Amino acid sequence: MAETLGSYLLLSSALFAVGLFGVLLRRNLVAMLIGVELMLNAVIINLVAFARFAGADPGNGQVFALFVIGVAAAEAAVGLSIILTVFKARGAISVDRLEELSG
Amino acid sequence: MAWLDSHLLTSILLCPVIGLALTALIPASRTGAIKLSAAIVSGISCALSILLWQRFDPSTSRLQFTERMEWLPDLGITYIVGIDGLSLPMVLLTGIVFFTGVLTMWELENRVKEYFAFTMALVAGVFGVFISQDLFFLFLFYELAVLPMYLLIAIWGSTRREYAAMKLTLFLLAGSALLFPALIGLSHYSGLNTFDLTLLSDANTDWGGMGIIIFLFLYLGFGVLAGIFPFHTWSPVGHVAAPTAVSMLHAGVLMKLGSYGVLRVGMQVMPEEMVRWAPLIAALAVCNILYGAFVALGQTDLKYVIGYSSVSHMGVVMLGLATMSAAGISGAVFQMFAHGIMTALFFSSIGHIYDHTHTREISRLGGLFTTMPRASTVFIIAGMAGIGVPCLASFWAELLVFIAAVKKWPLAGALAIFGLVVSALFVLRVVQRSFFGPERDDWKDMPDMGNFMATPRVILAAVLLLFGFAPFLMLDQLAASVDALVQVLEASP
Amino acid sequence: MSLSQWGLLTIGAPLVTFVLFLLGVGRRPTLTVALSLTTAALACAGTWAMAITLPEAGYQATTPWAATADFSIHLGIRLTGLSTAMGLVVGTIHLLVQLYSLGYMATDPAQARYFAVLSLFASAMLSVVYAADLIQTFIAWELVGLSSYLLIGFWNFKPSAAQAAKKAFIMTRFGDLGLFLGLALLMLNMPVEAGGARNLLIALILEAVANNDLAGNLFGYDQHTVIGLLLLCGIVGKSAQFPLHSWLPDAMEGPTPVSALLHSATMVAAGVYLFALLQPLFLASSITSTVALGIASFTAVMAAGVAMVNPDMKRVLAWSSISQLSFMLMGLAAGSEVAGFFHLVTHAGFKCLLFLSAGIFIHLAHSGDLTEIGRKVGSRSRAASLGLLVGAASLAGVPAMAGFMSKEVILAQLHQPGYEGFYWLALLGSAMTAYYATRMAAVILRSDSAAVSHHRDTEQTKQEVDHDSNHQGGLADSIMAMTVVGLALVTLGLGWLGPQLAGHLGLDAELVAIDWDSMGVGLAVTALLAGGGLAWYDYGRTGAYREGFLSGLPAIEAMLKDGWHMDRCWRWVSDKIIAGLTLSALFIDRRAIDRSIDGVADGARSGGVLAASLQSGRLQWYLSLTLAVLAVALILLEWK
Amino acid sequence: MSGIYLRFLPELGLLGLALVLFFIAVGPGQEADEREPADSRRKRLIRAAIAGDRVALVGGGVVLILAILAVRQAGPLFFGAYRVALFSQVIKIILAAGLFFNIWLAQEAQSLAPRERPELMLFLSLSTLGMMMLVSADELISFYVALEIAAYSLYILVPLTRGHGDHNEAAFKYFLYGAATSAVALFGMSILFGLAGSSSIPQIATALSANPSTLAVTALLLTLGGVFFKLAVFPFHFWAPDVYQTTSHSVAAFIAGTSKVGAVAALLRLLLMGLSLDQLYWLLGALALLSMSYGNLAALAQRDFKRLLAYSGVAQGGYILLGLAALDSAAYAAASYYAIAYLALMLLCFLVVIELGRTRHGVRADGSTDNSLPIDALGGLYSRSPWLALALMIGLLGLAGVPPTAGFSGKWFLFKAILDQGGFWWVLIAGINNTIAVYYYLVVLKAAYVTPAADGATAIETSLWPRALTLSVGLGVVVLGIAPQIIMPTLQAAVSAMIGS
Repeated sequence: MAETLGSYLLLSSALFAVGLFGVLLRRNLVAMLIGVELMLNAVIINLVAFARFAGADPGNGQVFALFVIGVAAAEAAVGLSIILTVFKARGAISVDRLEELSG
Repeated sequence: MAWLDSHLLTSILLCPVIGLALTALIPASRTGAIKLSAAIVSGISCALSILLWQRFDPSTSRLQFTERMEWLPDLGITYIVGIDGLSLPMVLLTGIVFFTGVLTMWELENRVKEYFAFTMALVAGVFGVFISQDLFFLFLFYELAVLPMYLLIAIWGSTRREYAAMKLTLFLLAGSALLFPALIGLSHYSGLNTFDLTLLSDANTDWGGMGIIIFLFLYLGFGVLAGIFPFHTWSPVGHVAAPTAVSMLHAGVLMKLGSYGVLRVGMQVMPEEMVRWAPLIAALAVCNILYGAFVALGQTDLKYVIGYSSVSHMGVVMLGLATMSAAGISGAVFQMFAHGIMTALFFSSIGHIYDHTHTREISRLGGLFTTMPRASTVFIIAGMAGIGVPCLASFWAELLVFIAAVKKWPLAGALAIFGLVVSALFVLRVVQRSFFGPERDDWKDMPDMGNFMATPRVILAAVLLLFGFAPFLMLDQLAASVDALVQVLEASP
Repeated sequence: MSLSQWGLLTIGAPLVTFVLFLLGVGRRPTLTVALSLTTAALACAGTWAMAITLPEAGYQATTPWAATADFSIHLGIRLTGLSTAMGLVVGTIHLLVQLYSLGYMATDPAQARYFAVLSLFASAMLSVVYAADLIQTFIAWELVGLSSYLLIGFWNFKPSAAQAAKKAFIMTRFGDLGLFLGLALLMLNMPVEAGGARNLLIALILEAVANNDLAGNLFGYDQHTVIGLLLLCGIVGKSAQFPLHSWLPDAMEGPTPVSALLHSATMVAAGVYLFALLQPLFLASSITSTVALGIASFTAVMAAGVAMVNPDMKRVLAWSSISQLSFMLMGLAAGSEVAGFFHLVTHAGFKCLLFLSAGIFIHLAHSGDLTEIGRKVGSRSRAASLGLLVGAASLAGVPAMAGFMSKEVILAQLHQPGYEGFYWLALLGSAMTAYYATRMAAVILRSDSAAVSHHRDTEQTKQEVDHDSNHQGGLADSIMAMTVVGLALVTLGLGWLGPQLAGHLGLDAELVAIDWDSMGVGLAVTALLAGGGLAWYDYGRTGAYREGFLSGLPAIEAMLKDGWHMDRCWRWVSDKIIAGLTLSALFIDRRAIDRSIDGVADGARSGGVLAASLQSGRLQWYLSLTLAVLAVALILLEWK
Repeated sequence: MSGIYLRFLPELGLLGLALVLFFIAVGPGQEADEREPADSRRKRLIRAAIAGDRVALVGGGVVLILAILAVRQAGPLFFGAYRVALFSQVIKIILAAGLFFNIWLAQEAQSLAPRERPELMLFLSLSTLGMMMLVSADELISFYVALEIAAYSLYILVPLTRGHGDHNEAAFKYFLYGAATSAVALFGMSILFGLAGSSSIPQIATALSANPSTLAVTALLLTLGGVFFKLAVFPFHFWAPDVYQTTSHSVAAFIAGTSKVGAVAALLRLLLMGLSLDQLYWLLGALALLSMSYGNLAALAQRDFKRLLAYSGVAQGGYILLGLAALDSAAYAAASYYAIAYLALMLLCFLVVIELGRTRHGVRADGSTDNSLPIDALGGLYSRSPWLALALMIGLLGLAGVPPTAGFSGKWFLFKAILDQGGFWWVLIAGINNTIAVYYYLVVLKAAYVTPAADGATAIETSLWPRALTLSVGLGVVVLGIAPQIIMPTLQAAVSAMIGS
């Protein structure tokens, strides 16, 4: 596969789709969180690729990617702690147990 | 005096606002003081509206007592108040009904402070509509008048009050849903980016395809408040549920906002559309007259009878407007005034009766004339006005409207006149069953109106008689403005 | 005093009484009564003054009262021979009735209200008479209706009185529907005046009729016909002609003096007067005048028939009034300018007399039943007997009596080619009149105390009697008696005033002269003898059966006693048509309109539940939904 | 002080406040000491909590003053990544005011454990800081980071209550939904970045208008989705009802009011910087109408007041979005005006919620609180506390668009703006929606004013502060409604300046 922008985008799109489906279909809360992380990773690939191929300044995209990585870390921390409280309250981390609030 | 002249309208508008502030400041436990302040404030605004009437120059159709203040020029909003012959009677009407309404509720004991506060807000809205010459303010006051009604009915009302209050409010706001695009559309499609009514009506805009839609929206939106058929069912229900003075304000003044809106905005700004839609308006008006009268005939509750009679009488107003002739429009405005006073009188009488007998079932009442001659006389006078007996204000109004209607649409005119017979039927039926006949033991010891409580009723009856004997007092004030409007209408294709 | 001041005084004085009553004077009955009598006297004086000083050319004074750009309405007085003569009758009778009431109502607790409304009644009627503008006439006409409503229902604690009052108002209102429409059309077709406005000044209307300005088509018919027929509706209602007559007998629920006033000079007379006033307009269309004649002649016979069998004195008189009013209308519709009006004047006298006498009888007998009166009172009350005799003779048409003189003029007018049918009907009516008049007099005056009443009192008579039983006698009685005697004397002479009346109207005295040798008089006398003789045979002669010959025909008698079932017809209209319309309107209101509107509200609420169900609680469903909506939006955008 | 600090003054103030609060939150004494008796520990924690409350209140006031002082500042910062202009400064004043009132309302919040109250104040400040930066961000990176700062503080705040159970569920849904949407938005941003070759928003805007391809529209829409989530418009609203209902009243108040204003401002700014395409007219308009219709209808079915407010917020967001859809400076000014009015009205409503919550439940035996508030619980409010009833009335009527409140004028301006762009029928639909909305607002009002108090319900003592808040905010809403010219010209100027630059 040639090193073109297209191939990177293909990869990132696939990754994004995998992440998205993970979020939409997995029942486990942690798995859903991982899905979100995958989506963020797809974005990172996008950013870096765009910076490399289309950007005026490659550093710009890389900085952006670093920020995203930082946010992703925060996300994992916050997410896991919330999952923890859910687990304490419900004794399970399946999304099926989170259907009490409706209407 | 000069200062007052140039700020008379704003002063009238401020009266209830000041009243609201006063009411808010007086502690709730001091009901006497609250009532007194309400009476004083309403008395002053009534006196000011009489002063306005007296200082009005009937020879011109231009706006008088105008005050202008830039508000939001970018959005075309200006604070403009001013009156012409068409709004003058409405201001006077509001002043009178406001004052008498406050007096009528003198014996109120439940949540006095809130009651008068809401009343003041309502009246401020009503005054505002009648004097505003800018659509933004007109609509602002229009909406302001509606909401206090909800609380007034829901809190102090009787039969099915919460349902009635909600129904009333939703109906009126559904009308507003049409008014929003229509009113703003007037400014937009005229290309003037102004809400100044005078500018809009002088512009002779060609509305194109939007004209039809906007006019119909205006007609229906305002018309709901005037109780046009078939959007009238909120009105009797509301009347029935409302406490006495609120019924007075509701039927007496609030319903006039609707017809006034059609007149002021619909007819004045879009005369050519009015010409186009007049037959429809007339047809619905005749429906109102006859249908309202027949439904009134079938009611068993005293207030429902009067509620539907209002539906019928507002039909006369709309019919008069639809004729687009001097006699018809004068008659319509006169009828708005007369009907306002008349229904206020009706409800003030029924209020007294209900307060003491705790029933409004026609079949349960009877022989009241013997027990409560004053309350009964009040009702009978209002009833006579309702069926167009001469020497009472509404006679002239109906006379003019019907002649004008016969001229334009003979059949509609004839049907409308037939409505008078049906009106006579339902009024006399009530008089016969509830007031005449042998005295009932249940009501034997019921007190009649005292001198104080009779005062507001006497004022209202006197107004009816005054304008009944001297219709020229009213017609002369109207003439110039009506003529100007008729000329505009006649000039429209 | 100028004529306009007199006019103002005449119409205004009684009105002042009423207004003062409303303003609180009513709390002092004596004062109100005194005021009422004074103003009645003033009004009466005014009517005389105007009649006497009336200039040759008539007099008119108006002031604009309500004007818009297209129509103007005036108030004012218009004095002509007709109006001043009518005013005279009204003013005088009113004064007499007030005097009589002084006795009759002496003990009623609501005396003040009675006198005040009576004053309003007179004022309104005088306004009808003197009005210069037809709208003014209409206003006053309605006020006459209103005050008669209040008077008929004076004892409103009686359900029957309340019912009767309502009936009177509604039925006349029904006629007024046409009147109003007629007025409106007339207004719209009047020539435009200088200012661009139209008006309905009577003088102008008559001028327009004379100039043929009103010729033209309206709805495909001649304008005169359409307008005339519509106006006629009002007259039919007010003057109690078929089919709107049935309110009048019930109107007996009011106090007797009210009946006297209502039947003689006011209310019912207003209709005839209006016809006389606008006679040229009605005569301008042959259709209208023929319809009027037809209605009148039919009513004359029909009502007389009922009067022949009715057991109640006041009801007999009421049906007689209906019949006599028809005679007046016949005369006017046949084209005579004076005949009908002359009869109106004489009828006012003798009918008032009869009612006032009836008041005394009923008061003494405590019953309104003819037989009962005869048994209990008979000829013992001299004043009443005198009044009854004079009145009945006049009514029956005994030659030289007032009623004969005026009716003869009508018959003479009808006795022309083209009117044969109406003439014979009128003669038949005369004979029937003679029958019931004689019957009434005979039953009362030639009573056999032993005879047992077969008739039960009607409910309302009982209650009126209850009222009367409060009477203290004495002064009150003598006032009543004096009034009756005075009126009887006047009535005796009234028939000979025809030439004066014609002169006053500006007409040739010939018009009212009676050709004593003519066949007409012969036929009239024959009719009188036939009717009167038959009644005498049935009731008067010694040993009479005291049963009308009609009792031999039970079916007809029953129908007559029920007033030709007209009440039933009207009840059918009210129960079936009006109630039907009411019920269907109610049905539409509740079921169709209100329910569909509530349906919209319910729909919104269900929509709310539906919308809230999107919030299912499942997180992944939310996310999918969001993405789906975004995708749809993007596809739509692309597709656009 | 140099210009740079002046320009950054409100943010600096907020940062300082956050630092102080941070030290109170994690400072000495917060951690458990086994030897200390429970009672004395509790007292100490309460003392710290109250200290935190007061510090936050004072700090909030200071920030508000700083924001007002900095209103005239303008110019770029941080090498073009950040820009201060009249628009951003006005919004910052509003945000600071919102924060200040929120802190005021949250004083001695009952539904949080004392130990968590300083944290509440801390994260409120941080979230506000995020939003302030959001309206000045000129660069995708700073925009994204600001967005996440604002969001993450709230993710933490939502479960920070001693409510029982449900708030965890809401918190997770809120968090995951937010994270997923922000990932999607970020994906959009990355494409924008790729299309323009730069992360500077003005440059992206230029590139977009030069080549409005499908991809560009898609990317833009995805990016806006991140803000829509904060604004909670349909179909990004799903988290809102759950969060409002279950989290502590103080946090719900912040999310419902201040946070939404921040979102509106962010959206406005994106549009103002030219990041808009003509297609957005239809897109935003459709979303707006959907949002208001859905929100209003769903609100009809609600029994819980806070949940109802959430749905009504969805609808209100729709109105604002409708104004934005006009893509016109008058409309942007109208939308800002409406957002301000909305913030004030929400404050009034939540004042009632919080005050009522204070007396209604107290703390349960197990230490948890019930954070929901059934409408029935408002019964007889007029007799229990006329002040709260008044506040509720003004708030609800304002939301219902009844004059003389700013809610009415705001709707009028919005509708006028959209109609001037040819949206006659949109206005009609919006008007009909308004009618539906009045129904449920009146149902609440009815409970407060018409229904008598339940047996045993006692009067609510309202202290001076709530009264002052009622009076000041209520009066402000009314004055603003009658005399919108007090702020409208400023808003118009701010918007025009932004477009002009």
